[in-house]
Amino acid sequence: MTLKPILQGLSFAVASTVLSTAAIAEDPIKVGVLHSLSGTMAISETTLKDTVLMMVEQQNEAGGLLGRPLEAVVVDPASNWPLFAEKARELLTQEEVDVIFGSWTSVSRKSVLPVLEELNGLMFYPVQYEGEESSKNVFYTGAAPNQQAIPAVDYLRNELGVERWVLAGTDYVYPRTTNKILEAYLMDLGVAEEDIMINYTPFSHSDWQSIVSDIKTFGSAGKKTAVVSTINGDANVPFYKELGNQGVSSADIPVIAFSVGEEELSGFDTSPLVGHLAAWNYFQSVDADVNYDFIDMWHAYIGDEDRVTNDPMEATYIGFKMWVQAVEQAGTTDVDAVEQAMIGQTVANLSGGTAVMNRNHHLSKPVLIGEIQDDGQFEIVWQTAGVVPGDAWSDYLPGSKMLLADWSAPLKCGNYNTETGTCSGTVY
Amino acid sequence: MKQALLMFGCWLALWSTPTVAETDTTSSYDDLLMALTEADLNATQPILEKIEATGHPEVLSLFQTLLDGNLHFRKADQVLLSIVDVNGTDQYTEFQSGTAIEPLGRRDVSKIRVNNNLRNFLSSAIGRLQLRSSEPDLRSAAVLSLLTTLDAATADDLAELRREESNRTVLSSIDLALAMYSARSANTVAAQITAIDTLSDRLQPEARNLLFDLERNADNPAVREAATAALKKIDGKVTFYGYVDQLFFGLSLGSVLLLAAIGLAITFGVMGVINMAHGEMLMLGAYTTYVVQLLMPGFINYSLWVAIPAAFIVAGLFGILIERCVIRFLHGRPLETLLATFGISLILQQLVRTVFSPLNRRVAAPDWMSGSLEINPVLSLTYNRLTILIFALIVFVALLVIMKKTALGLYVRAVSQNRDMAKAMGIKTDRVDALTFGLGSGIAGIGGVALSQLTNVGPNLGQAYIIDSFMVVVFGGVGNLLGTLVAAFTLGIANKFLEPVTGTVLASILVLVFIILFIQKRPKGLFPQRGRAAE
Amino acid sequence: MTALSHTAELMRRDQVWPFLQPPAASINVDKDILLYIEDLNLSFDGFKALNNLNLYINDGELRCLIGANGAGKTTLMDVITGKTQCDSGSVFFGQTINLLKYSEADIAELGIGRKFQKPTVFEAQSVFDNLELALKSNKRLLPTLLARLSPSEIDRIDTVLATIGLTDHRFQLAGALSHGQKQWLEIGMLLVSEPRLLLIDEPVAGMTAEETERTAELLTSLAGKHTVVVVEHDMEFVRSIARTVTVLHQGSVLAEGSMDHVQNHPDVIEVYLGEAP
Amino acid sequence: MSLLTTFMSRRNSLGSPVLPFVTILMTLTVLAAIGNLWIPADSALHVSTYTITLLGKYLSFAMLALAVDIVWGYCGILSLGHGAFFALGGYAMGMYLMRQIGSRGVYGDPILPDFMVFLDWDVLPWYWLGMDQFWFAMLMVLLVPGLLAFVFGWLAFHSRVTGVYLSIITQALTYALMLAFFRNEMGFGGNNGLTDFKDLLGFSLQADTTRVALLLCTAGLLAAIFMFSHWVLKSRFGKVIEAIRDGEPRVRFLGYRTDRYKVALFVYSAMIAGIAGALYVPQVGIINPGEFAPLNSIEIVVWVAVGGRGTLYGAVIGALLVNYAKTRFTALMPDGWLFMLGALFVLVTLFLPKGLAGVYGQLITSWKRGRNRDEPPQRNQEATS
Repeated sequence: MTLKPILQGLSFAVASTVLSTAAIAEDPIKVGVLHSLSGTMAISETTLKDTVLMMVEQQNEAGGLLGRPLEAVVVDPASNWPLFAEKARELLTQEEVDVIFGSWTSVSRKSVLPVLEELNGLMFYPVQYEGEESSKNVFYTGAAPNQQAIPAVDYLRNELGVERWVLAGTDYVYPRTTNKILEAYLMDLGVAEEDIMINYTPFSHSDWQSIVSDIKTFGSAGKKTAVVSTINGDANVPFYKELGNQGVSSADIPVIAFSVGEEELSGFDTSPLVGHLAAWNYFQSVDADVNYDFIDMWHAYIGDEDRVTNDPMEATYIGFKMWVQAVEQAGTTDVDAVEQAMIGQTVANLSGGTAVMNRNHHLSKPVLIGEIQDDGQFEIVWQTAGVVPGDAWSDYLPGSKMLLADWSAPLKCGNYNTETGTCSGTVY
Repeated sequence: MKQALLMFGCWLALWSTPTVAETDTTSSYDDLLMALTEADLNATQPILEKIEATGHPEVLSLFQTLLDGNLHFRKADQVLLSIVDVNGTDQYTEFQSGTAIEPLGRRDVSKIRVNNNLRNFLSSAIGRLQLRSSEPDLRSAAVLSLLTTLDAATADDLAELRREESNRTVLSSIDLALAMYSARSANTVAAQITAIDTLSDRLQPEARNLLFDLERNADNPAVREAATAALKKIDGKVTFYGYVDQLFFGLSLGSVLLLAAIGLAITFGVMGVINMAHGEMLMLGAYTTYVVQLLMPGFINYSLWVAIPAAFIVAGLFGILIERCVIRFLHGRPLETLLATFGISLILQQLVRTVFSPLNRRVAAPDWMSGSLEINPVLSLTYNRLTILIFALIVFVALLVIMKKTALGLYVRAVSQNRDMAKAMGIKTDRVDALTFGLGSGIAGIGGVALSQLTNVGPNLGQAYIIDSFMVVVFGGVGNLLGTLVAAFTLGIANKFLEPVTGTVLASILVLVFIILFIQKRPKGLFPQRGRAAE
Repeated sequence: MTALSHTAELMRRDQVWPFLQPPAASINVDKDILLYIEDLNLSFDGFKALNNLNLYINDGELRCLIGANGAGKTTLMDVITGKTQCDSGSVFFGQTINLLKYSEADIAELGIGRKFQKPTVFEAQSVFDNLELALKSNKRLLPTLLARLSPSEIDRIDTVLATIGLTDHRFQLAGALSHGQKQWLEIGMLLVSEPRLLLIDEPVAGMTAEETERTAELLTSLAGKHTVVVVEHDMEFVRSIARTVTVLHQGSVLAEGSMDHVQNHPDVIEVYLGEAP
Repeated sequence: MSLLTTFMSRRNSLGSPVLPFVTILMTLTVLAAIGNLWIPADSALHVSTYTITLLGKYLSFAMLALAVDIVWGYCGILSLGHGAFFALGGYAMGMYLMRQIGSRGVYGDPILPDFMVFLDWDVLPWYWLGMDQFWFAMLMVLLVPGLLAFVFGWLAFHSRVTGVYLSIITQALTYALMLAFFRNEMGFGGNNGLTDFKDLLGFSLQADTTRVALLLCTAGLLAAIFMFSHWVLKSRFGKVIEAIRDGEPRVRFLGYRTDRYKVALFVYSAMIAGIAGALYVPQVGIINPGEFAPLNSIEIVVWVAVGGRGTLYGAVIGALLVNYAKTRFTALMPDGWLFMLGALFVLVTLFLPKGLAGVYGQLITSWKRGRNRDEPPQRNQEATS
């Protein structure tokens, strides 16, 4: 008696799924969108949801895929990590989507991963991350540490003559890994230990007075100092505001960030920050016709000329285009066939070059260094000559030096130990 | 850099003898400008050096435009344009002719890019150009930019300038530069030691670094000793000012906590409503600031003065609405107000997400709040923190006056202490409730205006502060405004003094544990309310 | 229950919970005085609620405390029952037990029961449950969790229910009782707990004349077996039950003796001038 | 059971909710289990694995709601920090599951979990020792939340911290723990928490049979805890607890050491929350410091309020309903579901102060009154501070 509402609800749920699958005649290809629309991550992820919807719309206008229309299925995992796994399962088993575009944080990806592997789903992950992972079921279209951090440090050393380093980050796995890689890399280059300062802060840290003041003190030792920032999300605005207010100019102590893009900058007045840096694989200010086309398409779709584009959007764009090509090449949406077809797929990226999907499920991308301008955009001041292939396993970490990811036959392994010749982790 | 100094010398020479053939420089100046549009980033600096050397009267304005990132050129004919953003629209001007032109598409113009190196060069070049500027601040900054790179010739020049200089700040800067020069390269040990002595009164990091260097590398042991002594003196001061700095940081954090919590001290403390939507009132205040700035784009400097009353009204009205529609039905059921207001907070967050998008909004800082008050080279108080500290105190005093001196305050206290009695005395308790809640929410809105200057203006703004706010009010003692003040500053200062020792996260944890233990010792907070009303 | 079985009960507990052992409590009334209150002082923010108060209650007597509002009657009860800490002075239960060292629950277990001015029964529970809670029993965690009502306990509750006239309302929620019935219930809760000393604050407020009469009978019958201290404003009621009356004024004893004695006491007349009766 | 029924027949005129509750709960879960394992996937009666995991999650949450209801509904202790006990239980289970991965982790280290290899740790921290033993881990599921609740409760109740002060410091407790667990130095995986579990007692967590077994286990434990809690709360102990809620000082004057009763109940409740957490983790596959977030704990309270506090089945129904609504709304209207959820909370507090169980109770009462005019109406009781 008391459980009646739940029973009713369950039968309703079952009935509605049955109905919805029966009602559609032409059998569309379903694209799952797994981005938080509420909670703390909504600020970043909502844009990516819109990007996927835009790409789906564009593909449908171009005649769909394999003669079938695309249909986007949007769910809201509400920035709740266990909910990501649950929603992924819902997308794969209830909605029966053929591919998922989703996740932003590493923890949400880690949460989804077992579900993807169990149900053999396919997901495109569009955000720069710490590496140390390669799953058969995930394609990583964002940057690995070697596509952001290492070139950025090289730039600071070679172009700006930086000798003293502050590695400041939010206390979670991406900054920890990046900073460990950078520390090892800098030590290899002969930087003394006292010339490296590492600092971690909690998520959404808002009071940066002491830390900025420490950075100022650290930077007044006579050697050129730079801050390598892996500070995440919300915490950046108060951090940069404090930098501006305490008069830390880019001329004295440049800050190079790996998580600050156009969208983060659109949230505040950047005039005190002009000259601080960011390293990405794409900037909105890239001077290329394909980029201008993309921006125009975005503005037309979203109906707001002031909305910016950013790197994870480009990663989503590349991922979507590649998936479409792979499906066309495979002639089916079957995950195993698409997965094999994905490897070696090339798509024109938005910075005028070509993105290539490598055998480790990571992309080859160019690395761009940009300086913040007072209009919230980046001025590209340096870029790699060609593209850099993404490393799933870092060469600078003792635990992963000998690991290799290769999903093409015959190896088909995400973490192959070249020393012992074994494939650990999930085996297929 | 050396080259630049050479130029500087040349330029000084040019300045004193302004009789170079005009035609020559003009033509090469035009060529150089053309070259500027073709050069890539690494080739730009030599061109700029040559441009500086021409001494053309437009150099200062050219450099300034370039530094501001406003210098572009038309792709078609390589004519330099300055594109300036005036109130949200770009105004295109041909740089040399100064004639305004029609706006062009972004594919038709290209920007002359500058990077940090160029920016450094440009600002020091501008500094040099302004060494004899009429502004003392500019002169002083120009001297300070030369501190570590003085050579014999420039030192002589500076000594020359010193004779004509009357401004004390500039004089002090020149003295510092000269002292650093002699400490490094004076001929006699005695002169070096005298210079080191002078430096021991200075707190500039450059001076300190020089002393470090001398302490380690000077040939003469007497110089090394003098450097050690000077360093000791400086370090003592630096440590002292470090504490002053931390105290200020603590006060500043305290003022933020106070602004966040003070509205809650009314709605929760006085009315007993566990107002989980308090954070969203802060958020509404911050968004009001954003909207006000949208509505008056040209007057950012005054926008806050409009935003403060506007935020008070907006948040206050929302508060009254919430009170009328929900909370008045929940009198005497404080824990249920928690649930209802939690629901309201979810609704308000999603409302803001729907209306303003989930992205953070850009709230500009007025000029008078940016920068810092430099007390000495190691101690500077940022203006926005200072303003917010003072603002928090003003709001606090104003609220205290309202509660203690006005009829509304009297009614509020009466109703909170004994509702039935107050009703019997003819006080319209319904109205008082609505107004009180409106007042608390309005004050929170004002707090939101201040927070918009420090942090993200987004849908999550409120959640970031709600827990801290409750901690402050409970620690201070529910129903006691003074307690809230003391609690806010205590927690702020404690946090900031713990931070360097334990790190940020542990400091927050320790403060929380401290609050938990403190409540065991004094279950009603710092300043418990006495009497039966508190039960 | 006899002192022997009481001690046996204590002994049994000792074996189970040696570390939770309550202080060995045997009440020494060799001098026939149950409660010694000496030099008691207490002030709230400068207001002297109790001022060098001295009071002795004999074992088995029925004592009435009267006095104007703020005379310190309720405060005195608060101090005796451990609700309020006094500033100085001593309160002894019998000759050996210093009550000031005990908590409310300990004091209740020592055998001091209290009825509050405002009836405080547990409104969400039935009349029967209210009485069950008050029952004299082992009040530690485990025994309470495993407690089953023994037939003798049920009889005891039934007897009290009959005494307080609530037999028909036994399964009714206490919150649904009338004010007078709540007063009775609270008295009933005192009775089932079989205290040595009963502190009763304004028992007849809100009762009808008939109920008042019954209360008077009840209290009188209790005296002897129990020691009873009653605070009351209703002078008629006091007159009907009192043997000894103590008048409190501004935190100290103004007069003490029989009703007639205190009524004719010059100090009392001065203080109560113009007041009834 | 017979003990319970005799108890009920004598005391509770409304009839015991225990039997119908347990019967419905167990029937439903067994039916779901059969539907998942033995009915072919193309049949209309087939229950998908998605539904099974969802049900498992709901039931863990229901258990958590039960824990909160026991302290809040029955004793008036509004804990805004029960998420902490839930998460601690979850972490204990997560640590066991982590150790079970063995050398199947991405780095193939037989002892250290992946995240420790990742952070260059050489040895297992002492508090991970023994967690590879199931019995030990289960002991920790009970002991860690229980011990924390004991220390915290002993301090707080002994100093007579009550009402909102107590609520706020419980919130501080879970907030502090959240910050602590976010720290990577703590050795609990930082923000990423513990994930990538493989198997439990040798059964693969990805197998449908394991999932169904976990669901049945959750339902069974929920039923057992429900019955035991019912028995506890109907005993004299329970009456003392309810009396404390309605007038703690009075209970003290009856000779009960109320602080000990509250501590005992708080510890009991925390242990239930710990069990709920331990059941939750293998079913959702991840435990992360986000579970400590104060907002989560507030949400639990909301479930209880929606269902109706002070009745055990009310808490369970509230948790099931609100979570089901969340699941449906987040899929049906991803952009607007918070409006619905927020409105639900406001409306329930305004119009159903005793929650859904209150409505049910009122219906029963009025029905009974129709039959028996003598029965007085059930008063709305205020159970707040």
